[in-house]
Amino acid sequence: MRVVVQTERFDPGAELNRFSEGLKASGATVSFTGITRDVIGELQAMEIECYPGMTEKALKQIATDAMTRWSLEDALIIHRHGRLKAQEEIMMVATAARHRVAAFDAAQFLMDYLKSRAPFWKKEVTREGASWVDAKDIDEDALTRWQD
Amino acid sequence: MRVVVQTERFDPGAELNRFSEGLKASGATVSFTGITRDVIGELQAMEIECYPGMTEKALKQIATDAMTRWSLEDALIIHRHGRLKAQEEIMMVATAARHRVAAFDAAQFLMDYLKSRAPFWKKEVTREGASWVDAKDIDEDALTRWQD
Amino acid sequence: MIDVLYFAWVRERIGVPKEAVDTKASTVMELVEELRSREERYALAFSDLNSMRVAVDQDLTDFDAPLSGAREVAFFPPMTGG
Amino acid sequence: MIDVLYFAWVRERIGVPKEAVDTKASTVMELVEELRSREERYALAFSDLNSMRVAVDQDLTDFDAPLSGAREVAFFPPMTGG
Repeated sequence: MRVVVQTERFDPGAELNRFSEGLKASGATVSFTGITRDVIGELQAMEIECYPGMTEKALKQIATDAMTRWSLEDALIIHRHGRLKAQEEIMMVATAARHRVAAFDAAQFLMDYLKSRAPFWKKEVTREGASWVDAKDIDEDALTRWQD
Repeated sequence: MRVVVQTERFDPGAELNRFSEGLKASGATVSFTGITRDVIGELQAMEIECYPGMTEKALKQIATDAMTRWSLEDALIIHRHGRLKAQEEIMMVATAARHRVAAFDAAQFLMDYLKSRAPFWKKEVTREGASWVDAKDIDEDALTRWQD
Repeated sequence: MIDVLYFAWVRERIGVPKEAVDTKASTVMELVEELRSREERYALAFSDLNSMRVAVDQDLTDFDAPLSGAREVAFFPPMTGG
Repeated sequence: MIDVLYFAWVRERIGVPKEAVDTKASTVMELVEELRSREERYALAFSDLNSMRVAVDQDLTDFDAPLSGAREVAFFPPMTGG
């Protein structure tokens, strides 16, 4: 299990291969990469604030929960903070399990928790100014499916 | 959209990066990689038979269906056939969408259809002989969730 | 003449991957009956149609499907890709 | 003394990322009331608690949570990671 919080860019493909290299019993690997979208060509930057100390702790807890719940062989979370440009990778998760359903479910669980429970806050900077990204009810609702 | 059927090995990380490079409007990329598992250390090879002509046609249809249904920006399917060793990549899918739910759903749809509708047949070779992998009811059942 | 293809264990039981069959069968099921009556190995391969799938001209279909104009019929076990 | 941290627009409204607060508040809610009564910028930042989250000693909790022994309290908007 590996959890990384950093300002630097990372290489999703290289991270996926590094993640997969050590696997022994897993038939299924799922990855998710989040990218700073720039649909209307106006995004100058995305600023991501985190809570040093709590952020890594929260990510480790989320990853540990996923490892246990789906008997994963491995899990990876990389999340950037600081100032990102358009079309850059924001974050990535990867999961490895014996079967595909567990790998998919665990990756979605990680994403749902990252969206609403990991202490990160995004601000979009355009020519017209900067504004905090609003949390979406749909993201909060997504968590209910993981509550037994 | 890219669909590849080949005997050669491929590099999942390099393919993921190649897939992501061209994206403009997508905030979410999901990948799945299937690996020849060797849980008990006995797998000598996995032989994958395909139906030349029909296999590529079926994969293109599956990918096109996913592109349309989830308004994907792009989709990728790579599937090997021939003789594979243990711990090798069998296949990979990748999807790119504006939001994570679409990217995850589309990737799972691709996998569910690949499992039960794409003309591939797997045979496991161990010291004790070779045997065709049985189709699982659970894989057939997985398709029902995509039928509206 | 129709090209008949076999894959996986169906191919192994029949003994060939492909053969040209001279038939007047109007449905897949009629073709199956014809093949079954030919030789023991066909009867064996086609003994349980529940564990078999069929494609006509490279489209998955079922055993009731008509064969009018078909050039290629393929028989195989449930797929196990991915 | 408790370290009080602010993030995102809460930080911007309060004007500082962190401050040491001398308080006898026994719950998060009591601390919020104390801060609200201090200055307008606090009242403004804490005007809608539905759009605010709180962590005590780096664990997410709610506004009823006790502060006994707490060293660090953080206020911030709903998270938007991923």
